[in-house]
Formats: sequence, C-alpha cells, structure tokens
Amino acid sequence: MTIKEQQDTIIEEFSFFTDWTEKYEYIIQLGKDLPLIDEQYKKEENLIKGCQSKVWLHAEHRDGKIFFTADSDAIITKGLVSMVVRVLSGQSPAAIADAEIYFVDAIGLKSHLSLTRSNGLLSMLKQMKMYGVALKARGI
Amino acid sequence: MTIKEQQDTIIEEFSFFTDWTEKYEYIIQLGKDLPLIDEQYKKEENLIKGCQSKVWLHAEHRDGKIFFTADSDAIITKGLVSMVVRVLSGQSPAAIADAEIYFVDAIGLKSHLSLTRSNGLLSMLKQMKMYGVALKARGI
Amino acid sequence: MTNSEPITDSVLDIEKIRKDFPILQTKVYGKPLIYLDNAATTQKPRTVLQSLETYYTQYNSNVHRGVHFLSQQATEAYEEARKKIAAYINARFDHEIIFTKGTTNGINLVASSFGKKFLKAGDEVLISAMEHHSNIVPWQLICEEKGATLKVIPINEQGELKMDAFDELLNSKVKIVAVTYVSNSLGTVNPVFEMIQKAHALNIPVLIDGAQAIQHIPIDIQQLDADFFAFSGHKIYGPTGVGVLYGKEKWLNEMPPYEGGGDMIKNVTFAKTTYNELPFKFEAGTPDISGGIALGAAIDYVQQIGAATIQQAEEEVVAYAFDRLSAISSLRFIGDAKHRSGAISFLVGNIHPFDLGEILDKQSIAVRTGHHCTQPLMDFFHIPGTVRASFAFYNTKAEVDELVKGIEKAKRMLE
Amino acid sequence: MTNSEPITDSVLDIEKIRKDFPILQTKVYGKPLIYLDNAATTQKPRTVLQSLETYYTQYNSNVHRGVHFLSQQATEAYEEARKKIAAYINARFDHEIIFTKGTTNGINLVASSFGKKFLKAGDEVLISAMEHHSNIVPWQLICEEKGATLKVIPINEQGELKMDAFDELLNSKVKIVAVTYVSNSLGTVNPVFEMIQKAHALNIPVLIDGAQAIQHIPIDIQQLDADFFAFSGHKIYGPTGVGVLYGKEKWLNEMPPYEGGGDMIKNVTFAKTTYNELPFKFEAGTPDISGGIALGAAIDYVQQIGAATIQQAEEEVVAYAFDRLSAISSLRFIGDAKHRSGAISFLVGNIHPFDLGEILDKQSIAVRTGHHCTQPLMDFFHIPGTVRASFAFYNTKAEVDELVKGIEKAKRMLE
Ligand SMILES: Cc1ncc(COP(=O)(O)O)c(C=O)c1O
Ligand SMILES: Cc1ncc(COP(=O)(O)O)c(C=O)c1O
Repeated sequence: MTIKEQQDTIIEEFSFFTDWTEKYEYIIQLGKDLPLIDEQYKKEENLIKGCQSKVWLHAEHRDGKIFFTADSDAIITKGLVSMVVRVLSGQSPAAIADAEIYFVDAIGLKSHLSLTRSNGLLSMLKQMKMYGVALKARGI
Repeated sequence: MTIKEQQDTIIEEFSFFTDWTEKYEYIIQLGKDLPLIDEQYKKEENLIKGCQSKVWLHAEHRDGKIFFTADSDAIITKGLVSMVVRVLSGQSPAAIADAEIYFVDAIGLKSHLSLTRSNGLLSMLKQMKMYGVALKARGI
Repeated sequence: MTNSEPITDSVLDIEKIRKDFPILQTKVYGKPLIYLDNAATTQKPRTVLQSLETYYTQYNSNVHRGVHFLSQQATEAYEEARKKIAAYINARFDHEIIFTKGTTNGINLVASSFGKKFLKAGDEVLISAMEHHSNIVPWQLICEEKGATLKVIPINEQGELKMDAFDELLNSKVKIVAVTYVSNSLGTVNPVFEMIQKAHALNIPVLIDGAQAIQHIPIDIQQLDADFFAFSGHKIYGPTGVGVLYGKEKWLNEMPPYEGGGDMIKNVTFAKTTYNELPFKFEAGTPDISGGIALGAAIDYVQQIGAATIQQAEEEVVAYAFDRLSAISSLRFIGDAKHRSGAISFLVGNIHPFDLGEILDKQSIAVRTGHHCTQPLMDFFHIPGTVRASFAFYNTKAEVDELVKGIEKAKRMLE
Repeated sequence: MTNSEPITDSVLDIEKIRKDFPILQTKVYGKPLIYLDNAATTQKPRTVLQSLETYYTQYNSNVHRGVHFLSQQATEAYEEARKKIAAYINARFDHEIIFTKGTTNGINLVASSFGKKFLKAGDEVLISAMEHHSNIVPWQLICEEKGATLKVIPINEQGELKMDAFDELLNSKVKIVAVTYVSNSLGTVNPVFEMIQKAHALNIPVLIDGAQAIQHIPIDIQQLDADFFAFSGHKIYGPTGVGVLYGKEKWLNEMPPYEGGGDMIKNVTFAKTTYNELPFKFEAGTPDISGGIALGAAIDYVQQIGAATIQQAEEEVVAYAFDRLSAISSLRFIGDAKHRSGAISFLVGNIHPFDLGEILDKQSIAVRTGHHCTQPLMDFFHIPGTVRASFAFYNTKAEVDELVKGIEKAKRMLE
C-alpha cells in the first residue's frame, strides 16, 4: 500500500467510531500492541524528547526501503506512533521524503501534530522525513 | 490674612468667572504681573526643575515670618506660582509647615498639583513647606 | 464521601461568584468547562474586562508627562492602581510597587540589578530545590556572570524544605536568598516568615517568589518583612502581561536601573544620564497602562470578596479534593506537605501524566501535566512529570467530583 | 486655504473609519476629542478590543506545554499572531519575531544581549543625535559596563542626519549602529536603507528603532535588511504592554538569552541549563498572551486598510497641517526635513510649549508638549521642548483646522 492508501485506510477505520471514548480506546490498544522497539535501540541517540513525552525511533534501510520501529513512554502517543510507523515504514526514501501526513488531523488528533504541544510525535515525524530526504539525496 | 483666608479669597475671586477662558486669562495676567524674582536669586540652587516647566524659588526669613519670591518660565505656572506665593508668603514657619493648599483644586487647576504632571509647581510647594518645617523645628 | 451527599460550598455564594466569570459559563467539547489549571493562569471577572474596555474606549493615552486631559486621566488611573496594590499588600510606600511584565520579569530585574551591585566572585545565592525555572535561571545567569555560586536548599520526600539544611547553608557568603512562598508543583507552603527572620539576623535580604501565594494567602508585606516580593497579574485574576515587583525602598534606591529608556530618567545628555526617582527608575518605556489599571480592578474584586474568605473557601475545596482523590486506588500524591495551598500534584499507577491529562481534557476537565517548569524537582522525585489540579475560589466540590469521575474513567481506559 | 473651502479626505472613507474607533466618538470638556498625540500612543479599533474580550471570555489559558483544549486554543491564537506579524513585515521566519513589552524592552534586549557577547573595551556603538531616550540609555548602560564608547551621528539645523559625518564615524571599531527610522520629535525620516548598506559593507549590524515607522511606512524587513527592528504594539493600534523585536535568525542564535525563566529553557538542572530554540529563547515567563493576540488583530485591521493607503492618507493630512500651520505668524517648525512622517513639532513666538499645550487641551485638542524623551535633541536646538501634533490616518483636515483655530486663540491669550 502507498502512504496515501495507508492513511486513507486508517481514516476509514476511524470513521466507524461514534464517540471519542471508542476512538481513544482503539488508539490506546494500538499503543499497547505496538511491538516494542528492540531494547538495544532504546538508547539516548534514538530518543526524541518532547516537552511531555519521550519517543524512541529506530530506522533501518533495506532493499531501497526504510523500516521504522518506535516506542513512547506515553500510551496515546505510542498509539499514534504506531500508526505513523504503519504509514511510513517499508516505503521508499523518496516517498517518505515527500509524504504529507494528513491522517492525524483527519481522525481528530490534530493537536498531537501542532507546534503548540511541542511533543515528541511531531519531532519524530520530522526525523522520519529527514531519513527519507537524506537517503533520497544519496540517490538510494 | 491667614493662609485659609487667602485661599478662600482666591476661590471667591474665581467664582466670578463663567468660563475657562476668563479664568485662564486671569491666571495669565497674574503670571505677567508677578514681580520677577530678583535676578540674583534666579540661580541654579533656587531652580526647581519640573518635567515641563522650571520654577525658581527664593525664601527669606524676617521677623519670625517667611517671605517668598518666585518665577517660572511658563506663564500659567507663573500665575499659579504667584497665587501660592500670595497665600504663603509672610506667614509663620509653623503655619506654612501645616498649611493645606486646597485652592488650586477648588479653582479647577488640580492637575497642576497632581503627581501626574511632575511639574514644578508641586515641587515648589513641597519646597516651601520644607522651609516652614525646617524653621519651625529650629523653634523659630 | 460519595457523589450523592449534599454538596455545600459554605463560605462563599459560589454560584453567584461564578457568574462574575464569563468563561466559567462556556463549554468545551459540548460539556461545561471544568477549569482546574489555575496555577497556570486564573480566569478574569467581568469587572476586569470592563476596566479594559472603559480604558480603551474612554481614556486611552500615554501616561506621565502628558498635559492633555486623557493623559492625565490615564496617569491618574494607572497610579491609582499602584496605590491599590500597595495598600493590598500593605507596602509602606506606593513607590515600592514596581510594575513589571510578570513574576519572571520581576525576578530577573532583581537578579540582574541586585546582582550587578552586590554579587562578586565567591559569593553565594541561596534558592531551593522546589523553585520554578523563573526563580532558578535568572540566578544561574547572574552567578555565572559574577563568578558566584548557586546553592540549593534540599527538600524531604514530603516536598518540604529541610530547615536544618537551610540553617547550615545560611552563612555570611550568601548575599541573597530567593525562595518561593508556595510551590506551584507541590502546593507546599514554605516557612518564609522564619526564613526571612533567620536571613535578616545575618543581614541577608530575601526575595519571595509570590507567584502562587498572592492569590491564595493574605499578604502583609511589612509583617512578612520580605525585601523583594514578585508576582504576576494573570495569576490573581488580572490580565496577562503585567505583574508587580515589591521592593523595599532602601534596596531599590541602592540598586542600579535595570532597563534604560523613556520615563526612567530625570535627565539625559550623551555625557551623563541621571535616573528618575522610584518607582519610575525601574519602569523604562511606555508601561502596560491598560494592564496595570485592569490589575487594579482585579485587586478591587479580590478585596471585595476578601483575601481571608478566599483562603478559607479554597482550603475547603482543596481539602475536599485531597480527600476524594485519596480514595482513588493507585493514586499517589507528589508532595505531601503539612502546610499547603492551591495545587495538588499526583500520579495514577503507571499511567503517564500526559495520557491522563489528555483523557481528562476530552471530558472537558482542564488540568496541567508535565514538569510545571520545575524540572529539578521532578528529577528529585525521579518522575517525568505530574498531573496537577489547581484550584481557585470559584471551583466547586461538584467540579472535584467530576475530576474524580474523570480520573476513574481514564484509569479504566489507560490501565 | 481657509476654513470655508470644501474639505475632502480622499484616499479613505474617513468617517467610516473613525466609527471603528470608539474613543474618537467621545468628548472632552464637552467638546469632541481632537486627538493629535498619536506618536505617544494610538487609539484602538473595535476589533482589537473585541479580540481581548473574546480571548478572556472564551479561551483564556496559559500557552505552550498545555494539554487541554483552552491552552491549545490560546497557544494557536498566540502563535498565529506571531505569524501575522512576521508576514506583515515580511520576515523570513516566524521565529525571528520576538514578543517584547515594547520598543524600549526590545532595544534593551539587544543592547544587553548583543552587548554581552560582542562588545568589549575600546569598541564603539553608533547612535544619532535625534534618538529617543529608549535608544540612548540602554546603549549608555552597556557601553559603561563594557568600557565601550557611545558615538553620536550629528544632525543639521533641519533635523536631518549629517551623512558625511556618518560615513566618517563608521569604522571597524563600531560594533553596532542603532538609529531611529522616524524621529518622534521632528518627524524626520532617516535614510536607513543607505545607512544599513554602508554599515553592512563593513559587516556592522544595524538596529532600527521602528517605534515611529511601523504605523506610518510599509516595512519589508528583508528589503530593508535591518538586523534588528523594534516596535511597540500600542503605537500601531494594538494594546499597551506588548511589542515586537525582529532579529535576524543568525544574530538571535548567536546572542545569549536575555531573561531567564519559564518557556525559554529546554532543560534545567542546577548544574546546567540548556536554552530553548527561537523565538522562545528570548521569551522568558508567561507572555502577554492577550496582548499578542490583540496586536495580531491590530495588524489585521491595518492590513485590511492597507499600509500604503494609510501612508498616503497620512501624508495628505500632514501636508495639509504643515501648510495651514505655516500660515500662523510667529510659528516656527522645529525640524524641517525633506523626508518626514507622522509628527510636526513647533513653537509659537515666545510662548512656552507647556502653556500652549494647556490652552489647546482646554479646547479639547490633545497634543504633546515637552522634550518628547529626546532631551539631547532639545539641547541641540537650545529649546526646553516643543509642541508636537502627531497624526494617524483617522485624523481629518477638519481637525487640523481646529488645531489652527486653537493655536490662534492660545496666541491671543498668551502673547
Ligand atoms: C522613536 C521612539 N523610540 C522608542 C520609543 C519607546 O517606545 P515604548 O515607550 O513603547 O517602549 C518611542 C515612543 O515614545 C519612540 O517614539
Ligand atoms: C512559583 C512560580 N514562580 C514563577 C512563575 C512565573 O510566572 P510568570 O510566568 O507569570 O512570569 C510561576 C508561574 O508559572 C510560578 O508558579
């Protein structure tokens, strides 16, 4: 699936929720399910420190694609992280570099990507795209 | 006349004016009439510097009374100065020290005695009372 | 205590009071707003907003030096506000009230100006482990500039200052003590009377960070005998952008000016500038005229209700909250001081404060989460942050009940 | 020109615009207010007051770091205001816009922070003879602290900078040039484009005091290429207590922080504090949230009319005023620059400006008298002060006529 398709699928999934409780319960469940990042990657250099929560991000480059694993100490952030990973992991550097992430907004968690929070999610997204840009520049 | 009587007389005089123009014309006339302070006393140490206008004040002590002469570079201030001099000059140190000057307020030129102007008149009045206080303290 | 018990808010006619605050009638996500973030900023009564409106529609004008009518009216109102504040904290002189931008600005003023005059290499500045960043960083900056050392009064597990350590730290190298009256993170009320007395016994002046005290505790500054006392208007029902630094005349006269510019000078030539008298020496530039006047209106409002009444009402609602929150399983308080005021910090099980805050928000309950600008304090407790509910006299026990219900719901979702 | 001629205010529908400003409908001493003290502070359109009211009744909350709804709304509105201001002056980055308390605060920030990093003994700071105290005293303070020297660009009798002297004074010892775009006392518009170019040729940064420019002249900060540009919100139809310092990212990044406290840090420990990124590094403490948002509303208002239209309308009314005032016998202008904007200073015969101001006030005409915080400039002209009438786009030619009549009456009374 492309980045766009992944996002549209998520938005579709969320359209079934009738209230915020269901939506959040789902995100929290995602957070709980997220395969923990390999402990060896949960180190200082992979840490993205937001004002409220921490995010760890690890990237691997294989077969012209980038694979992400990630974690957060806050569960809702972790749920969102897992969705962003689902959307971007396994895509090409170019696709990641150019990706426009609109699903967070569309499912009503816009604030998590606004500067006003200065939390880890936005910084993680920036970091992911930076990987994309860097590898794309190297013509990979 | 006592300080109170002097003030009441001024207030009475002003009660005849029907509009601000007449009142100010009178004050301006007073300003023009004020016998200039003796040039020798118009020196730095007698200068009271307001934010807007300058006032010179000279005090002499004779026969248990204080006599003031004064000047200002602004004519309306000078008019007011002349009235204050009329009220306080020739009075005893004790009377001056304890004097409550209410006429400026009563004739509607209150702003000239408010801190908001930080002009010379208020400082001059303080200075005059200080002379009174100082001489009274020395038991004169 | 359960929800079905009758809820009385005794000292105040709280429903009437809530009507004075327009924002308390609004809804968030379709539900009535429950505002428990008062330590961050307080809401404003109608009279404060009216004073802004009246100022701008009837007499807005630059103050001081102005001959014309509007300027005089504005100056009088602005200086009247200063008088009100001086009277409210019982300052000896009106000119001991310096208008600032807020607590942070006031503390920076003292750190820089006092520091420039009185601090030198080898000297010490004494703060505490529970200070807000605004009462840490300004001292770090000036200590670094002057080669002085910042010393820290430690706290115990309850979040109280260790007074024996304070006694030891207080020595003749200390040039100033700067402590908060009330901790914004823990709600601890510090023994500032005692600390000031002890410092004064060694001729050491004391700055009190009053940001979380002014709105909760009646202040008699002469009785307290603090040398400096800083607070923010926005935390005592006034507008943002204005605050107060009280300083003893003696110190303010000895300190050099902080910022230079209009209003703070008596005479300027390129060769030599002489400074204006207090309070203007420390008020460079056009002040926040409307802010100062509106802060005066806020003080009027508070005085009308009565600082002691406010304190009593708040103590009641805080005690009730403490009681109700204690009943939540796996909730633990961060900070458990004997003397406390305003804010309650807690954590629930292993739930991240950020998650709890978000689920409370969705239930229209506004609390604050995070380090509350007291990172060293969070480091002390080895936590990333807390959830903090902070109260004002307009908060009700019914709101506390909603908070408790909200936390229970969040627990079910997050645990 | 006489009073009976038809009066047209062509570029603007001025009667409609005046209705936007509630205070312009008020009376002073029973007569319609004629407000010609706009250089001191401007009046506020209804939309600015509405933005304050909406803020406080609907979403007042502390900004940044807040998880809850109100806090996010407040933060968004506040940061949106920053964006508006950045766009209005065409800054490259939003984070080059630092919210301050006003021009004075902004200049002090630069003087202190730039000075601490870049000034040392023997260096020079270059200002001009027509600067406002707010662009003199901060430099005197830092020069004294650092052992640097303050140099002054002289002016001619018309109140224009002597550009040949500027060329001579500009040498490699100069570490920063700080000049006003428009003189608040004389109305002189300085050749700042040329000055900035010349300074940059020697790698010397330039601070522009924009206090009297922002409301009169369209600013494209990238074209102007100023390194710093400071202005006050209250002079561009915004509230008191808030202002803006524009700084080039490069300089702001190199400069140490000014004040310490909440929001300006990334990480605080007692051992080491790391500072937040721009713009927050320079914004310690709770900002003037409502002030920033209301300043954004003022910028919206100005943009809706158009900066160029405003300039044109003002030039027209200023030219008319100049013309009408010239006809008054024994009136002499103080400052007679070729390029001018906003303010007109004058004296009449031997009448003390204070007297003239008072008699004008009694006729409900608000002008300012005195030294206008430019004492060295007054010393240059050997005068105690001037009478200054200063204009905004809402002033009419009819008001100018009233001013002229008022002066004639004052002359009759005072001469
Ligand atoms: C040229 C100039 N610079 C600086 C200032 C100071 O502005 P503020 O008092 O708003 O800080 C003024 C305002 O009087 C001014 O006219
Ligand atoms: C204890 C304490 N000190 C200082 C401050 C800083 O106040 P302001 O941000 O209004 O300058 C606060 C406010 O958060 C506080 O709670």
